[in-house]
Amino acid sequence: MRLATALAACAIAGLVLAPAPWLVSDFALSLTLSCLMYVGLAVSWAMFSGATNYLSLATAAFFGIGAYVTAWGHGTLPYAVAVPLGGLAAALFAAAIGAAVLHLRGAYFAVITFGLGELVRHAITYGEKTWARTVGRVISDPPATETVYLVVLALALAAVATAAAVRASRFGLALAGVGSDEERARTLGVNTRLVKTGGFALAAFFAGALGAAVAVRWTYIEPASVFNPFIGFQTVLIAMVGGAHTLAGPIASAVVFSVLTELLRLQFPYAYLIVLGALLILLVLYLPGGLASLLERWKWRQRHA
Amino acid sequence: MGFWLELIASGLITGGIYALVAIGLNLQYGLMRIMNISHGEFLMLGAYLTWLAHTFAGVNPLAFLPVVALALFGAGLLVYRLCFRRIARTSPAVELIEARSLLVGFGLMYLVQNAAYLVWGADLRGYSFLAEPVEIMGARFTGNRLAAFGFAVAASLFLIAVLRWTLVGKAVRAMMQSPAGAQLVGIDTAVLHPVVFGAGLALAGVAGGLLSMVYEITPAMGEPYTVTALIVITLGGLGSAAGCLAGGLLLGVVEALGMHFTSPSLKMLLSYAVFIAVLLARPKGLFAR
Amino acid sequence: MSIARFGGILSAVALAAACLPAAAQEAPVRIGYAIARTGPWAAGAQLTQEPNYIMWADQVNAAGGLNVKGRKRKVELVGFDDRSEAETVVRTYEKLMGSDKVDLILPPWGTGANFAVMPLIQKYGYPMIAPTATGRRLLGMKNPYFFAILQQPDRMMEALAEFLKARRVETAAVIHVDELFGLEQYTGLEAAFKEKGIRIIEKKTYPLGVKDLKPVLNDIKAKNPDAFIALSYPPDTFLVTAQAREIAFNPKAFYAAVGTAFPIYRDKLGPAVEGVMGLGTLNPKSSPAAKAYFDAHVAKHNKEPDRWASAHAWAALQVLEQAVAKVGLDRKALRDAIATGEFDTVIGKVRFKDGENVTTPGVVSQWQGREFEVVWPPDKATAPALFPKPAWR
Amino acid sequence: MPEPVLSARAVTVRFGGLVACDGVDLDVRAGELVGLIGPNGAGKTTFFHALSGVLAPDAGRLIVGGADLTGRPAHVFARHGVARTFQTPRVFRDMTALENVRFGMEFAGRSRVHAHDAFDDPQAILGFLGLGEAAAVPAGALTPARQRLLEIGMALAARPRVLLLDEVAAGLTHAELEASAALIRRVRDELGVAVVWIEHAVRVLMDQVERVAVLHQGRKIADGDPRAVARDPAVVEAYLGEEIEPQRLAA
Repeated sequence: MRLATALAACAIAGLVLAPAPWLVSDFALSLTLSCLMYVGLAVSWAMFSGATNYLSLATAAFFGIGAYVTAWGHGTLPYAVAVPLGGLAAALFAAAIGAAVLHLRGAYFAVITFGLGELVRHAITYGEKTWARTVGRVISDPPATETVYLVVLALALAAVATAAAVRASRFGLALAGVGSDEERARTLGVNTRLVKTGGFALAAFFAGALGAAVAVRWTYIEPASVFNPFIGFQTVLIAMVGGAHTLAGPIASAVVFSVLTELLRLQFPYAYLIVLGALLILLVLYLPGGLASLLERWKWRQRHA
Repeated sequence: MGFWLELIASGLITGGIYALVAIGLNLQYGLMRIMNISHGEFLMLGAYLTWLAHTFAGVNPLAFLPVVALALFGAGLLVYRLCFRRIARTSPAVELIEARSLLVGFGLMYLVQNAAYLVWGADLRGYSFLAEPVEIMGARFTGNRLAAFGFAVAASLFLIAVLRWTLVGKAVRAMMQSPAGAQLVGIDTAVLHPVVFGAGLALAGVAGGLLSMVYEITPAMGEPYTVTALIVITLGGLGSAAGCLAGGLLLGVVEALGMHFTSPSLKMLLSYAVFIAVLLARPKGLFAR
Repeated sequence: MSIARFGGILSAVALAAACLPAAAQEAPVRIGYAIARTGPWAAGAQLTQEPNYIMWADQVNAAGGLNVKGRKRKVELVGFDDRSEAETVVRTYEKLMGSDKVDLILPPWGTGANFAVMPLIQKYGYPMIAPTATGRRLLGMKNPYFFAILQQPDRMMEALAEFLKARRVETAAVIHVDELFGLEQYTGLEAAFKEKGIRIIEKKTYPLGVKDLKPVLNDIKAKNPDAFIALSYPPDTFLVTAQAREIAFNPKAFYAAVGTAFPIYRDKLGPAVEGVMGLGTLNPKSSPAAKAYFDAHVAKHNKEPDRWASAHAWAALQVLEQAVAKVGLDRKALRDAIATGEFDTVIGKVRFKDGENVTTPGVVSQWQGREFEVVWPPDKATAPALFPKPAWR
Repeated sequence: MPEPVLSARAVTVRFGGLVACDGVDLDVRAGELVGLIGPNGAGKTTFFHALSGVLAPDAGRLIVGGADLTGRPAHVFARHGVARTFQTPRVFRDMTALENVRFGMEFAGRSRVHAHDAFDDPQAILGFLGLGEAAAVPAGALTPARQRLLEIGMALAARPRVLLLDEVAAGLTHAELEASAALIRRVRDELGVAVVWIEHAVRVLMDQVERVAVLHQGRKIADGDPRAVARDPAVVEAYLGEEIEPQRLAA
């Protein structure tokens, strides 16, 4: 039932949002695209990290790997092929490192995933410089904004639909078991290693595909910008502020956060980050359950009215 | 022979700087599970305070460090009172303290960094102090780097000693193992928590003050230092003062040797590879308890 | 100081507002841009670029407005922080050109950000004259709306090679940062040195964010090259200078790239900078116009501009101003005017060919006392070169 | 004699220099109810960790239903029909009681030849345990005693051949204790599941089981009929100084 609702909501959102390039202003479109990018990143992050409590800081690495696939394929691979390929490359990377590091817990896991991201970034920088005598690639004829927008929309909706399907599935139950008590889940027959690696790779797929889809907008793809750790930090921030164990929380948070940051930036061009920081602190202190808890509270009131 | 001495010493000194950057965060995270991601921002504040005092009032930066420490200690008490106390009290599990303090840290990072932009502007700042080379056994080092290294080692040894041999240290270690248990045996966490948090910021501030003699400063300088600190403390083992020092020194020496034997371009690759290899072999860091 | 800068914006806006009743029929010319006020790009952007925009808008408005084909109209700057993020750069320019439809745009800071707006300026047809974008790859995109006013890497490196050749330098050691900038500079340097017969006896590269280069410098010192050249970014420029001094590595020529031209380089390192050469283009002694520019900048912002690209940011605004005076705000005509005209600016005569400023020659500068003197080419020199470099102080 | 469903051969587990289990043998046959006792620190829980695959033994073999699972991870043991509870109850606190039981059924319970298929429905298991009305309650909100019961339910949902119970009686009132003991007998009698039961309350355990094994300092020192074991001088010796007096042990 809940899965069906979620999928229907995705379909409706798709129908509503798809014609945007022909209806709204360039800026509104651009802002929507930003929101969708963070919806996709935050939802896919929460799908794994929210469920399992393995706080991954590898999002920037997945994003960058995806971006580099489009960069390398530019001119030979069509955009529509490069994007899923970027996702696949990130997923493969996640599966490979997941097998090695998914026994680490807590801060150790967070920091090592960050370290692995930096390792890839420096490896790519070094490899490019040594063998291709370049740092960064130019995308000489990027796809049209409409195309990028539609692809990002499709990816964001696919991430949400996948997250909903995972939550309703045995796989999702296993992930939740890992998050709650990993050893207990194992003694009840869950191959936790496989489940964790699979979940990590699935989340990575979306981050990679989004990197492949979005970075073409920047014309110049270089390690410093596509492996920007802030992309990863911001994703974690959004998902956790929304409520990482929920589905609706990260979505709402991605939209609120992107729009709010943008409005503040345009309104208070010099002090907006102070306002944003203060809001963030107040939110955590006085709404510790995240945005999702607002929704739950509202539902509870409805039921008990 | 002098060459090798210089190479290793140079690595150790850079490693000492890495450790220096990490000591304060190690205290906060290791002892209270407060993942203060705005650590680098407070380091930046320490750097700016020292720069201001030296550039506009001509104060000797070394002599000014106690003032920086005190100012940031005070700021730490305030920040703890305003943000982290509530988190520590309302979070039912230690994982939640960790997660929520991470988010508050992000908020503080935005806030403090932007305040610095408004007050001091984005320009690079810096001054020259103790920049003259000192010759030690045929190798040459600048005084400011030596000072930073010396402070890192001294502060680490001091912390190791305090944690191991004093009553306060025993209380802090008890708190580290079980915050609830600590309360049961009569340790007043209501006093100890803010003090440890304040001490963490004070150490960050002193580190910033020392680094302002060596490197340039900008409001954006904090984030890379936070990353360095995180790497160093996980490498050493969270909460271990000895691990923090050893982790920093190890990275510094690996980088120096790597730069000599391979290419400086591989330096980052090497240090991350060493970091990852250590964690794979010892999932709780070098000095895991 | 940013308070001053903030005040600048306020006064620009206030001036524009104050003039509204008088010029009710004539709306201000809206000029949009995104630039880094926060994040890692901010230090460069706030030194070299945005202060010039603010000062220019002030001066233009104080003089009664921008001459738009004979009619004076006030200028209103619409500037936003790009957070040092490519995506924010793109989004902001889509807003400025696509939604707000500002009259003109000014470029963001840095090569990466300029790359990011390349397709947009072509799509919306806004000419852009970039003072802080370097690299053949940018020009290789053959974007008709893009103009690079700063001397390109190969040109600067040729000047350096000529200078060193004239001083009979035979060997050089080079380090460069693993970034497009370092790589392009090095490519230019390698070609120029080959032509002049200067041997590169050691070449090392290093990543961004390095905190210690002593082991590399020690290795290079052992090889005793005549010249040492660091194609570096600001943090490493400072680092390499301090550490060369630390180990008493004192080649006949010591050159570092970005950051040597910053006043803070001299202020932080003090007398140690004496004789250090670097990427600089002009100084107040270069011409009366340059002197006037430097003085006005100090008066306005209470800080000196750098001696590399700041004046180019100013010159880009002068080019724009002169083109607008000639053809007005029709952007196609404006583009053609910029592409074909010759302009009198603070950096001298400027003419573009295929988007590149082809009139300003490559230059080598050197710190002597408190000034970054131009020492090459001879006809641009403001002082004779100190060669060999004096010992570190 | 039927084949043992679970067979431990010379299982040894070391922690650094400490030998927690030292060459322990144990055979458990279908439908058997075996008690496992020993003074504090005897290595009982460590032995359970080895039997359920939570810890890989340093030496020895573990055979489940004829398959050698030595060194395999815990989920393989679970899929071969070894289910267990923990000394302090470990339930999935944020999931409801029903979801907790469903969890066992979805994984271990699905992927092997069923030893018992008395329950197809998690609700029926909750009913069997007397937790029927708590189905929708988050497990973390149950009392510790009910969490213990729920843990048994999770284990039963895995359709085990052998159930390892680690101290079900701790902290229970006398009446609750009797009820738990009765429940464990029913599990064995009605479902035919072999049970190995660690209990600190030795007397209750002795009343219920047909066979008891005694661990002391990591070694098995006795294994057999409870009354015979209680009179074993080695066992009496081992328990000297413990809170349980030898006479009462034999009572």
